[in-house]
Amino acid sequence: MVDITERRSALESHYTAGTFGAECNGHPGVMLAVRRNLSIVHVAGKPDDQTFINAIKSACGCDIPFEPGSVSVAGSLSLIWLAADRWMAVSAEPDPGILEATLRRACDDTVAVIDASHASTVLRLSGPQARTVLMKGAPLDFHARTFTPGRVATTMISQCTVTLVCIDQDTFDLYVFRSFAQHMWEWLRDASEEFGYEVSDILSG
Amino acid sequence: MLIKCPWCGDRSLAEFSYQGDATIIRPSDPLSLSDNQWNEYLNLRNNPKGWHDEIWQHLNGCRKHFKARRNVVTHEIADTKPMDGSLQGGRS
Amino acid sequence: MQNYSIFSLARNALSHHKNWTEAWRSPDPKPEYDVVIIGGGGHGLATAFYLAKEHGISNIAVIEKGWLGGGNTGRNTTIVRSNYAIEGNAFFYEKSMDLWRGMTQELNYNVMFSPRGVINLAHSDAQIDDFQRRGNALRLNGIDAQWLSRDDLKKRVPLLNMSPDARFPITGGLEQPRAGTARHDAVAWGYARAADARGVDIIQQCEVTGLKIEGGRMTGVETSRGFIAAKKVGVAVAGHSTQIFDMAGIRLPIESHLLQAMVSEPVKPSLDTVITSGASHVYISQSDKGEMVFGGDLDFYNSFAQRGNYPTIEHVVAACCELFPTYSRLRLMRTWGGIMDMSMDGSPIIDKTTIEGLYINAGWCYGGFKATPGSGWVFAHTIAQDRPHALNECFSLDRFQTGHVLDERGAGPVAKLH
Amino acid sequence: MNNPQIPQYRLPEGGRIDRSRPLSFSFNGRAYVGYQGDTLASALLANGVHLIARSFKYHRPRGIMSAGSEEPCAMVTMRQGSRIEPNIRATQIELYEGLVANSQNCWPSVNFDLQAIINKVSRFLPSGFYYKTFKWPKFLWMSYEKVIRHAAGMGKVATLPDPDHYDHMHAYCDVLVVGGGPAGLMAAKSAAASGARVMLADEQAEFGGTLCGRAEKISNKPAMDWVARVRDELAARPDVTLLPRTVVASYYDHNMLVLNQRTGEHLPTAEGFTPRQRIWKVWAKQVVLATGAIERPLVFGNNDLPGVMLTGAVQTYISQYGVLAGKNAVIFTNNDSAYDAAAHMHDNGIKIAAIIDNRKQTSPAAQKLSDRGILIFNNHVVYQAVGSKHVRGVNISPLNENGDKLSGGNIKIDCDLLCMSGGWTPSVHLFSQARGKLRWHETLTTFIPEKSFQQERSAGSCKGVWGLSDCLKGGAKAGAEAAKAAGFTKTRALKTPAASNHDMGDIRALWRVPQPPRSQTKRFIDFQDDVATSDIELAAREGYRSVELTKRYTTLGMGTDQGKTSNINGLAVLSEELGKHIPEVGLTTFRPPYTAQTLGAISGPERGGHFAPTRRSPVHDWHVSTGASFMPAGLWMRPAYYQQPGETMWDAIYRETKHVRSHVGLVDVSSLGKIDLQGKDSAEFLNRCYINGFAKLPVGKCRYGVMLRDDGMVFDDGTVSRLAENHFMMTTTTAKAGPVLQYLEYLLDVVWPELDVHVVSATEQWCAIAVAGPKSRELLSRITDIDMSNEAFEFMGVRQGNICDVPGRIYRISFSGELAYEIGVPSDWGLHVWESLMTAGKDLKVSPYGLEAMSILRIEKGHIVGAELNGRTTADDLGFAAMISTRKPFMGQRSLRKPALLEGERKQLVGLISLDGKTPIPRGAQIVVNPDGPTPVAMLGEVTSNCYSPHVENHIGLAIVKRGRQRIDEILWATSPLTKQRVRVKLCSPHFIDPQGERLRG
Ligand SMILES: Cc1cc2nc3c(=O)[nH]c(=O)nc-3n(C[C@H](O)[C@H](O)[C@H](O)COP(=O)(O)OP(=O)(O)OC[C@H]3O[C@@H](n4cnc5c(N)ncnc54)[C@H](O)[C@@H]3O)c2cc1C
Ligand SMILES: NC(=O)c1ccc[n+]([C@@H]2O[C@H](COP(=O)([O-])OP(=O)(O)OC[C@H]3O[C@@H](n4cnc5c(N)ncnc54)[C@H](O)[C@@H]3O)[C@@H](O)[C@H]2O)c1
Ligand SMILES: Cc1cc2nc3c(=O)[nH]c(=O)nc-3n(C[C@H](O)[C@H](O)[C@H](O)COP(=O)(O)O)c2cc1C
Ligand SMILES: [Zn+2]
Repeated sequence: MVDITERRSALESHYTAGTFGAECNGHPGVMLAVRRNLSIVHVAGKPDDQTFINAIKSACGCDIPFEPGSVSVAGSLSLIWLAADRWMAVSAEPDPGILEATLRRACDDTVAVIDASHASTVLRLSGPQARTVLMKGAPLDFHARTFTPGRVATTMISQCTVTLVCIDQDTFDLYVFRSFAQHMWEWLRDASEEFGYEVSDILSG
Repeated sequence: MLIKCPWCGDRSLAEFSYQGDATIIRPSDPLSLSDNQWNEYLNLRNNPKGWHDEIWQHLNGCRKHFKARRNVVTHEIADTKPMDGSLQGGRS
Repeated sequence: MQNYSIFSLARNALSHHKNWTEAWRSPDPKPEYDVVIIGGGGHGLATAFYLAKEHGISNIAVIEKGWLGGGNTGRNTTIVRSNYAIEGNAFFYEKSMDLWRGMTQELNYNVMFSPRGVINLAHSDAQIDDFQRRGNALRLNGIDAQWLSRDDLKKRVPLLNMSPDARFPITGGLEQPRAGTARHDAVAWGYARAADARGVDIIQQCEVTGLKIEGGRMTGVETSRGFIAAKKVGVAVAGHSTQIFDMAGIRLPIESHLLQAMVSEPVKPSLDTVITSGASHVYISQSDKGEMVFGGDLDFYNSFAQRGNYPTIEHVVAACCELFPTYSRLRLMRTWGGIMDMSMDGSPIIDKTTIEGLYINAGWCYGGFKATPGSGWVFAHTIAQDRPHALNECFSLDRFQTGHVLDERGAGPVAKLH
Repeated sequence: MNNPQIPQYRLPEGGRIDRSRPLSFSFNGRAYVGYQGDTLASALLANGVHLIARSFKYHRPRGIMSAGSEEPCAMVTMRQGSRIEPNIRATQIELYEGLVANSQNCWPSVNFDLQAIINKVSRFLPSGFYYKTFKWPKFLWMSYEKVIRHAAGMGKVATLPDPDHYDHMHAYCDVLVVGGGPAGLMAAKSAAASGARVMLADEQAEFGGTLCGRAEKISNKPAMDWVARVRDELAARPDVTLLPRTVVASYYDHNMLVLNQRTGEHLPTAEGFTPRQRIWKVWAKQVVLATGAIERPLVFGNNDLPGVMLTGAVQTYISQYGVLAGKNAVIFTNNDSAYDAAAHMHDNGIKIAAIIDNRKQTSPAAQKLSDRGILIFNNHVVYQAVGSKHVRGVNISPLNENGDKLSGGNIKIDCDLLCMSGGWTPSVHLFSQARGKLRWHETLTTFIPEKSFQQERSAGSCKGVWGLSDCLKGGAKAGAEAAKAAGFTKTRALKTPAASNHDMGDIRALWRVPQPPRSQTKRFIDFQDDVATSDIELAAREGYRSVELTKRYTTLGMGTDQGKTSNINGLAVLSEELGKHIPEVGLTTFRPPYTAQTLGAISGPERGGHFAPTRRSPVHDWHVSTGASFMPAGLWMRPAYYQQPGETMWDAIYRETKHVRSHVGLVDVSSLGKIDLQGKDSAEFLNRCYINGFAKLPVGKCRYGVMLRDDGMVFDDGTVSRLAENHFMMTTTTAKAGPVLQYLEYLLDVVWPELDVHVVSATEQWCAIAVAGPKSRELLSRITDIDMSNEAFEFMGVRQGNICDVPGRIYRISFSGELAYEIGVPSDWGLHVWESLMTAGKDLKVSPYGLEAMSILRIEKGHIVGAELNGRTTADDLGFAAMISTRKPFMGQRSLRKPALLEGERKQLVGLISLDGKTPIPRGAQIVVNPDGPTPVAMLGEVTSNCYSPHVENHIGLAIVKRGRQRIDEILWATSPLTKQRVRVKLCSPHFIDPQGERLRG
């Protein structure tokens, strides 16, 4: 398919850009946005299988991040640790079929390659109070020395499973299952209210 | 409680699902068992008051199952290991 | 036994209550008894009482490692009901209900059995079906049950959240009108006093540390206060059944889990019935003293700690505020836990064992307080006659092997799910 | 009390209040003025108001006894309307402008309370009186109980929903310090100096602990200067979190503590978006407990009168609030701490009428006071306070040689304030919650921490250390040790500043002040629950001898204060009664929370719509916009039906049902669980999971499967499609999507780790739309490049291709019994595909249908759902015997041989049809032979599903009935006594439509 039918985010009809919550004099404590049109592919394979390791390297251009909670990056592609035998490749490529096919081609069939581009809604949370907002929700240590850029953790916020990726000191991506997206969005807005927050225009990629 | 997932590290109890006694091994050939033996596997439990080897799943995390050796009186956790690892630690 | 009545109270008031006698003695153990009951909770004490009253056996000792009623009897949410759908359960709990109705008078001790109704809230269409199915089974079995519509509920429980916008809107409720609550401690004390009056020795601060079995028969128990001989030993130790039966080499289909309960600060009457919710598994009632009493689900891992963890409390409290939004400003005063003997089908075990003279009363899960009188009654029968009563035949130990389980929740052999 | 002639009790200067900010407030309808920095209690005392409350049981007048969270007496109802809040301690409420508080548990007023009559008959109401009475006549108990219940309780609960909001926070730290007094501040300073991440919490608005209410000096300057300096230093450190107004409520396993911060409660209403309270869940590597100590009351006659106060509290009212609790005080003590207090009071203008000390020797600490000309009575006791609603004086008497009787020679001394000090009890609540072991300390006459169980240590007065200098040193050491234990190795205790170091001298225990012969004046131990010495004596006499039994029989320590001021006194009296040593009798269990916690705060943001997450399908917004009615299915919200103008709900449902059978309908089935399986052992794995075989399933085909639990009962059902040799897609019921995935993961991780299979939930990736009805093929062939012909795409086939310009899958499966397909497209395109289908099928009259219609369609077809899959039915019960493979092992197989599963009496799935053709089959009905037979009526089975079938044009149902398959054509009753409905039903096959499956294959 050359022309990709436009993908609709789970938040499409709930998303209004603007500034909300407590008065913040133009300095919102938190910025919220949705990242759209990402390609997300889960890869499950044996961590001790050299063919698998090589295949992923060739397909993604980076090493598999074996250390729990770590992320490898190659250009616009991130390879995110999910479990001892599972990773998530994320790229800004708008046609998820391409990433899936690339990985599928590279790997033999002991490796599972599963397109999950539509399974998650990706929210971006940033700003000086972003960590505080996360602290409200997740039972994790978000200290700036502990949860550093390039770390990932899957945990729970407001009874939903979320995968959190630390992008930089004040910026985080939240991967939420699509059906929970609206709930999580409302939760994030409520939690950000006291700091004043800005909903930015939808991010793509 | 704070439980150490062998991969993700110390995490809140709220992220885990308890999956029972780790010493219960599902028989490989159930059809060869007597009613009594099958009942032993299916229903009977050691249920010790003290150190207990058990299986937990990091359900709201990496979703992996692992073994933990936990004292069910004090809730001390001596050791956690991936499923294939054997456990150590704890006074018995 | 000194009679308790308004007159004796008035008489004693005049002597400044200096002349009340002991409710029970604190005897030293005799070397030998006809029957030893292990466990001075409601079940053990009731068993001793009915053994003496119904079966003419009075040379009995109840052996309790701590204090009377200090186990689950002293830490439960006191709900008494018999709205069980499965046959064996239904008739047993109904017998228990009968005994509850006369307990205060039978024991000459006010156990404050208060049949103010127990309502199970339904939150979906499927639950209406399910509850009505149960209600119909109850009615056909001769057990009281009635259906409450949303309008009925609004009137009956004014503070209940009947909003159609609630996360799980309430769609109706199944009530057992003659169910209710009782004062838990009084049940232990009432049975203890009445049993004592019939000659039963209640021995507190005495732990059973071993069972003496010779040639497949019971001959007595080792305790922290020495050996006590007995040919018949009944075990009613709730959360500690495994430990006692380990002494006899018998493995049980039981796991011990922790259940927490909690109370709010006392307030003036605000809830005149017992509310349980099918969607969130919480139950709420108000005690005579005014506290709101809440309970919920297990902590979901094996535990002998009598002490719970926080996530469960959060869940129970959130569910309570969801059902009763005005309770949000009430305050939680105390939380505690009890060790539950969770059986693999969620139903109790009352039976003889493979060892002659050793009897088991265990596996009460969430629900043994309501069973206290019935359990004592059938257990006394089982011990005295050396065979189960018709009412407890279904609670046999071998049902797990044969598959005749009484799995009210349909959860299968996963103890934590019952 | 509010005699305008009594001058104000506010000192002209001093205190930590802000005199430039007067605040008006109302108590019992009267207006008063206090200052910013006051508590409700201090502001009332400043206005000379002492009568605050009526007691729980006897309705005795009660005043203010303490200045903190231990207060047992001064309980009020705060605020009004939806913010009304009962049982609040006046000592814990920070004053704000417009505060409204009222007395509770009294009528018509606190001053004149009719129920005070109970006090007059209190001798008939000893502990446990209700166990002995109200037994006859039996039927009256519920009426008696009603009276009891109305008398009990305290304040009233709100009748409107709480408008405030609450918040949660999670935090990790190296060292959590509980208590911001001298010991806690020093500990925090010390730990922070080592670089550790420190949190310091104190329940008071201001750090300083006891120092806020004393005239102490540190480094020769006012101690509060030091406090301010340390606080500022700590605040400047990035890794220190200061939490004033934060009580540490609970201490759980693995050093997880729960804190509650009053973020907005001290304000008229929480401002803007600030929550009223915020719960902190903290995981601390190490904890320092510096929770201080609580002064003990003395147990003499009428010790509950307003105006009888703890000595330290009177000091606090002076120094912290600039308030005199009285002008003419008698001090009654058994230790030296009261002498410092006496000097402090005296310095501030309180006349000290006398100091009564039960100790025989004059303590050196007394010297300063006698130098001031203050009368000191040694070996004397106050045996009774005198007064009706406020103390007017005291009766004192010398003690006999043994100290257990009065020896005559009474003196009456007038006073308007009676200060008592019975020694101090370390606050070991959290230490005990953390399972620390206590030890009885003879000379301190109290329990102190002996051995920690968790990673914590105590410092300061909560450890039985009384001198300020020692508290500072202890804090410094504890802070350093904690940091070290948390891994900060280059740590040492900081030097501590100079300070006084007064201790308590030798305490002479005095647990019950002897009374004159025949006196029946009550000596209270637990002021909140009205437990007096006579109650404990009675409990002991009647055999309730374990301290736990005494507690429950008398309710000692069971009030909202959880016995903070009463536990030790009660225990000691019991020990004396039993002739035992205190530690032999032991303490009752300390349980969370330390102080009562607002339920709303504990539930936090998980309220209303957020009580549980709501899951929505990709087509959700479309359903909303077309006016669908929704019903919850687990966490999902699913359309139930789409009502059109002029239609009733049932009209809509039957229209949708018929439409599917005659035209084509769409139903959103995105919530069904989908699990993606890959790996070379996938087929083998499925074989082991399902009763039927999957090894030979060809690529491009799907198959219905039934899964058992290992006990032989049906766990779930669904379809499995083979997309490639080693790639399968499994579907589950909505309810079991989570459990089945977890079960498969368990099997792969734990039981068969050797299998090479990966399972991933695909539920969220795929929007699933069932297209059902005779026109479904035609509709689909318009929007896909897949060859839809019956030959190319047979029943139970699966194809991948283009659907409405997006890549997707079509499964030819049917739940309705019609020719039907299920489309799967990636979720972000789900709405696009749904809308495209609606457009493309306009001329085919395509229409959406909801769960209700779907349910009717599946009942007509005899498909099972949750009600039939109740965990007690076997595959055979449900008619799947033929599917059970005999050629391979599978989960649950062994259990099929259990005797109970082989019995002929098992309940089996059948269909039901209403015999008269018009009477509905009641939901949840039971199947019986004779509904009017004698009770208990034997039940043969139960109705699991029921509906009106537009296809059969009759009421039909599914049921599980004993030996049901042998009873086909029998006529029985379906009865619902609950709803007074019954109907004669004929048992039939559960397949009401197209039993041969011609429609779905056509
Ligand atoms: C939080 C909670 C809420 C509950 N809510 C309800 C409810 O609402 N309704 C309901 O019906 N049920 C409820 N239950 C269940 C109910 O409390 C119990 O099933 C019931 O009280 C059990 O009574 P028992 O006499 O068998 O056991 P217990 O009261 O526990 O008595 C057993 C006794 O055995 C003693 N013992 C143990 N080992 C030894 C030994 N080696 N030697 C000597 N003595 C020993 C123990 O000290 C204990 O006193 C609840 C339970 C809990 C924990
Ligand atoms: N002279 C005497 O006999 C005597 C007796 C007792 C105390 N004191 C004096 O009292 C002081 C004791 O110092 P310290 O630092 O040990 O105690 P402290 O009483 O000064 O401080 C304890 C602090 O802990 C807080 N706290 C208690 N429990 C809490 C909880 N659960 N959550 C949050 N905060 C909580 C209290 O609000 C208080 O501010 C010293 O100055 C000492 O001299 C003297
Ligand atoms: C129905 C019921 C009501 C209770 N009410 C109170 C109460 O009003 N005050 C209180 O302090 N504890 C109350 N408790 C709890 C007991 O104090 C105690 O926590 C419980 O019996 C468990 O014992 P433990 O905490 O000593 O282990 C109540 C317990 C039950 C079962
Ligand atoms: Zn993990």
